[in-house]
Amino acid sequence: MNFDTAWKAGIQGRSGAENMKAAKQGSAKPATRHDDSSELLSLLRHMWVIRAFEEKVSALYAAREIVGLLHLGIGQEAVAVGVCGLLDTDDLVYGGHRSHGHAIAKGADPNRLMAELAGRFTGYCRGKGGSMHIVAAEAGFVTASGVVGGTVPLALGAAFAAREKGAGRVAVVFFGDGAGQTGPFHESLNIASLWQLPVIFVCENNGYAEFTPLSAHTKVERLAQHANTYGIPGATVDGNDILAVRKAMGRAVDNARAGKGPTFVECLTYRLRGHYEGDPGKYRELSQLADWKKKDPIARFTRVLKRRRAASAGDFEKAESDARALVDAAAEFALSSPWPEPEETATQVCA
Amino acid sequence: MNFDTAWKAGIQGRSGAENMKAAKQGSAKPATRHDDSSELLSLLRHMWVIRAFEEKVSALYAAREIVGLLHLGIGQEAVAVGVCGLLDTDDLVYGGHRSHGHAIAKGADPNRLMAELAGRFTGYCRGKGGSMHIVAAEAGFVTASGVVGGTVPLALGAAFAAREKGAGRVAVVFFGDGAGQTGPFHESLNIASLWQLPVIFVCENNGYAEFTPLSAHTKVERLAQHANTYGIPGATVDGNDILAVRKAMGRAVDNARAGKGPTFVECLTYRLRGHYEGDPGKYRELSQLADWKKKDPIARFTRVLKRRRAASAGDFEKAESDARALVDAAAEFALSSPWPEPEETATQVCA
Amino acid sequence: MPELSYLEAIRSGLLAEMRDDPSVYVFGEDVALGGPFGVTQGIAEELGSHRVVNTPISEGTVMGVAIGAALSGLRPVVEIMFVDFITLAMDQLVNHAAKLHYMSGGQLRVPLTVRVQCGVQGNMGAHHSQSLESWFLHVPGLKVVMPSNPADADSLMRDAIRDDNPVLFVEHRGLYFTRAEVPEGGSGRAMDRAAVLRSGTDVTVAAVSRMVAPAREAAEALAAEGISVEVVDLRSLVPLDVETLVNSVRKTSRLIVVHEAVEQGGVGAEVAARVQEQALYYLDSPILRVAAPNAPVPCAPPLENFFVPDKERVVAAVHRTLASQPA
Amino acid sequence: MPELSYLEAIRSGLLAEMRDDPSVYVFGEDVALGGPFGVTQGIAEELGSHRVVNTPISEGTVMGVAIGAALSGLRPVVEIMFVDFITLAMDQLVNHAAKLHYMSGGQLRVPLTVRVQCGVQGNMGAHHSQSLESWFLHVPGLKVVMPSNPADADSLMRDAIRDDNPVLFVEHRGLYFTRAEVPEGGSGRAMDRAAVLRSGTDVTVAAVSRMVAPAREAAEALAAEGISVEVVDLRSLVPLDVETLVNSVRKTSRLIVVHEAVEQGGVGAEVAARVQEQALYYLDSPILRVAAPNAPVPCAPPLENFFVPDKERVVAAVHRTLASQPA
Ligand SMILES: Cc1ncc(C[n+]2csc(CCOP(=O)(O)OP(=O)(O)O)c2C)c(N)n1
Ligand SMILES: Cc1ncc(C[n+]2csc(CCOP(=O)(O)OP(=O)(O)O)c2C)c(N)n1
Ligand SMILES: [Mg+2]
Ligand SMILES: [Mg+2]
Repeated sequence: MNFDTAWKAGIQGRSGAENMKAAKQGSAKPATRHDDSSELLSLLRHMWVIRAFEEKVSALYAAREIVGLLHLGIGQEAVAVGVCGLLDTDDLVYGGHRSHGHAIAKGADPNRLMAELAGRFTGYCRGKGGSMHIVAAEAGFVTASGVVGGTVPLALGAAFAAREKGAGRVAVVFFGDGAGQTGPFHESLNIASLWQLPVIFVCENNGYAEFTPLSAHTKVERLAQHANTYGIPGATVDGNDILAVRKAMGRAVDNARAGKGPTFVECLTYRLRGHYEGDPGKYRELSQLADWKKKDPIARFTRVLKRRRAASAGDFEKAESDARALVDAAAEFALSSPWPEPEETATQVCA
Repeated sequence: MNFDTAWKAGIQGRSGAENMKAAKQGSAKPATRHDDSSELLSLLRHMWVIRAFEEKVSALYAAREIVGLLHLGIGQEAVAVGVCGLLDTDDLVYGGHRSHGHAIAKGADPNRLMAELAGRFTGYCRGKGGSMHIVAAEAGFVTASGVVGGTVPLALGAAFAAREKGAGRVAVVFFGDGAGQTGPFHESLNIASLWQLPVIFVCENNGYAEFTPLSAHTKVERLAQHANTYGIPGATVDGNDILAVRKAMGRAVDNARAGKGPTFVECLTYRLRGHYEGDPGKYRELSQLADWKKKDPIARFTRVLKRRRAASAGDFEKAESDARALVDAAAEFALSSPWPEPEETATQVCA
Repeated sequence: MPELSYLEAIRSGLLAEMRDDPSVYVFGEDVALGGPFGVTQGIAEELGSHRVVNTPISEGTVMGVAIGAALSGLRPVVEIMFVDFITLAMDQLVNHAAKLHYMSGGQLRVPLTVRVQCGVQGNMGAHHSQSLESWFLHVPGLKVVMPSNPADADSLMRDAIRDDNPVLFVEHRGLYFTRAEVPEGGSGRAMDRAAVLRSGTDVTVAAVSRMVAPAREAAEALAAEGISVEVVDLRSLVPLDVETLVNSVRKTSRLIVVHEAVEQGGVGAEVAARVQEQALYYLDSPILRVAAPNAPVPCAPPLENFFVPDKERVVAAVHRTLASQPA
Repeated sequence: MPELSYLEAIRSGLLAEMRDDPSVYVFGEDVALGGPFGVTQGIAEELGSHRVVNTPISEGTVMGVAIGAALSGLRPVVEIMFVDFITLAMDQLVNHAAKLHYMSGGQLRVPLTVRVQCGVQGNMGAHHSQSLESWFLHVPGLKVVMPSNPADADSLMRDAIRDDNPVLFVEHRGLYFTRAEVPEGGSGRAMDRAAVLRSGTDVTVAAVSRMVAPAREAAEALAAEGISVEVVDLRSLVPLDVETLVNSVRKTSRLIVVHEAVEQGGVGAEVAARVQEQALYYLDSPILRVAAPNAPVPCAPPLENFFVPDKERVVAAVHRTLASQPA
């Protein structure tokens, strides 16, 4: 898959889903393979889009242009892009309350996503969903959920259907370390292993569930250990290293497509902002935050690319500035879009 | 603890709880210790009471003197007696849908238990509970439940309260292999390990949940593996060997009382009757049943005692005949007891 | 027209849809072997074991799996063995199945059928005997049907599976072995509409599920006294066919609602609220509810018998409503 | 008399009981740090961190732990951060907490308080905005209270903790920062009784929780038109104080019930059913419900605003009921 096509198309105003579709025409399988320079640069660009998108969201929230309960994934972009970069549009992704990045990485149209967050009729869900409940069906981002752990079973269902249809599709679910203590998560590991479903569990272990560190939620240090109990291959990787994520994910996708069942990919990462926008974050040491800022996945990957001479200084700058332009356009699209009519409140309750 | 006192007292018509209380006056701690002959014989006697009780229940059910949904533990008596024989009255035990034996082993009065199954006002729950919902508070058998896995979290709460009160009490919960796939079970393992609660998980792995073998419910062969993931000491023992159960349980009780947290005791066993009374049991091979009959925990322990010359032939016979007499008396008590008045239906809804 | 038991009729409706549509799958505990009551017996043998999927005891996740499969184009039928255990699947059913069509602004659909078995039968006690259907009236996005007889069981099952929304299909254990004729190929769409089973002029008795039988028996008995009772089988709780009820009440001026669920917060409350709203001035006496007392379900036979409303209680309520007049 | 916010008043009631009784423990996600809204802030510091127990995200099991602790003599207060997530704890709450006293024939008691936060506030969408209290009317063995103001929040919290039954204490997020005077030491027992907040002669408006405010505003506005509205704050949903409502309706002959939960299957249905049963002949017009439309809670501001009933809708309902007459 070549992100660049998508990227450029995106700039030219095509919807994310169209982009991804276009991009995936020439999608080479298997997912595990050597990445060339342009592909690497495109990963960086996608991380930048997510970063710029969420920084814009944060600014709009501060300006009260966007309201609601917002959970940003700033600092976790390497997971979203590392994972989704290896998927096709019709692979199905499920997210959670912190999923703007997952949806964008899967090819959701930033315009419609921003409009959704801004509560506009042009949003993916006509403003009915909101930040924690993103659905971008055209891009294969099936749904997020405000219920921690809520989408894990759903992804199993998608994997079940995919397997029955025999199309080689995979299902992926993103969830946090906090979700790792929920019953449905454990029931899901069991069923996924029992039925050998083509599902990939992507745990974004950012060390905190709301204000409480993982160590106060469980004695199990690596959530991948649970997968191992079920015989599900599980790896714990540095989630701020996009190439490490991509490597683990590549194996997972290949296995799933080959009918070899589920994989668990635990990505150690950190959210650089509060649990939600407005969270004063008093439960974390500033020094911890500073340490993790040094591991910022974008800066870090930029250094890698520089070292590999995979792109020029201009490319790096352009990656960021293009992303900001794209996102500015998205914000403009969103804020100039119409609100839903109040009467929409009671429509679409039943199909 | 000396079961014999309890046993004799029981024959003399004291309630099970009184028996247990009397018996436990001289309770020697720690629970891990060498058993003398009379203690061993008393274990056998208790297994016989449970066996005789359930065979009587089965006969009364066939005669339609007892109605309801009945799950018998015939063949699993070594677990009930092996576990509860090491507990004091104020240690708290929780059971499930197949818990007649657990309650008796914990010291419940067979009369009031039988009356409960027969729906009489003299039953522990005045006929409101029934077979799957035994409560014998006086004996420290807190509650069973018709919800598979439902009591596991409750036992944690008992353990939490015990720890806060600092009385060195332990909580024990019996559950089946089928319960091992429920979310609350997994959430409970996590919390028990996180808070280091004095709770003992006793899994009666009888290989089936209703009509489905364990292998069709999970890929995890030994449920104790889940405990290990949480750092909870877990042992899998031959659940038809009462001494093996007692040994593992002794360590568990000592640990819990010493503030060393939870233990998981998985007992491999088999139910010699259908899932419920009336289950034709077509899903099991007759040969499998025959094999397990050879491992009948009562016959087996009798052979051990014979080998050790721990009792005379007369003792063995008397163990059975006394049990049958006790249970006949319980049946007579139950069936001659009054029914609850219909108006009782809407009483005791609130305390 | 073959005579089928209610249980066989459920299977007949299910099997008809499964034969027609390869995207219909069954999920549940022990379903491959037919489940504890035998509803799904023989389906795996006929249509392949991949279509009838045994699950671990993980109600919440299994519900989620079925929803996820529905989002991917299957039409799953998930069985919750006793409605008492739907308590373990409420998040998935309420927060996900019912809402995703709406929350996605119409992007998603959840064509899911949830089979639950409910009610008092056989002294099973408080964890295997509840009737909880009224909770789901309060969950926008769900439909709820509750057949009282084999023909409706067959038709409503077909309708439920074909519906593009999540439908809760509530079976009563106490009806499983009641038999009646069931038209081959189904008796036509039964969903969304109540059925007037007996027409009458003095009192309307609206009943649900197993309570339809005592309502009819009461009507029979009262006819002998010269009291003419109109009997309505609600059948569909969501949507609730208020129109049929209001039309009936305009004629009879009196209404009694009969259900086995406990009275407080039961379906009867919503029926009473809606009917008095639309037909207050036609009412000659208060709408009465004949329902279980506000208690958990007891186990012992005399208590269980007392718990469940019967013909006598319906008859008494009819007498009461006829005697009622302004103070 | 100090002025407290609703949130502070909840804490004040809780803290008073915790100081008095060392068997009161708090369980919940992030509660040691006060939870996301700060209700339990400072309690661990004052009374020891063992009394305020942070839990993993395991609502069902945490509910069970609290029940088990209650069975062992503690008086736990468990917090479910959003009522939307009580869907994950329904088995423990419904099948165990509510029933064990009954099922044990009185051997067991469950002195448990469940704090849940509900309602629409802040565009949080369908998974963080529901009002689900009416489900629990249908669960015998549970009590349900729903304070609308700081003084009641304080008193009802004390009452709930002292009660020997499981009590669902329903907080509205939209009220957390409303302030009013709260008598020191509590304002006396508030449980089990509705409160008549304003007396009137033309129409009774019974409201719950945050809807009490628009009911009062409507009464104010209508007074200017010469319409005299009696405002009743239901406050306790189980037991429901039907007597106060019936007495009011005997006077006013008209009733409107206002709640934020969706209309169908809501508390208004039970209120309507009970009041018409006991006071039909006093009613001059149908009992009306002012409630949310039957839809999940939408996120966007114009939709969310439309979803929640307001003063205007209450006023319109009053006009409607006054205009209503036989066809
Ligand atoms: C079932 C449920 N319980 C509680 C919450 C409140 N809540 C929202 S986010 C969160 C923490 C989640 O932690 P984690 O899974 O690690 O995800 P992160 O926020 O770190 O991305 C909690 C407890 C919820 N949304 N759902
Ligand atoms: C939550 C729940 N789901 C389903 C059932 C129906 N059911 C009763 S017993 C049982 C099997 C339990 O198996 P296991 O835990 O191994 O106990 P065993 O019957 O073997 O003693 C099932 C599925 C139930 N009672 N509770
Ligand atoms: Mg986290
Ligand atoms: Mg078993």
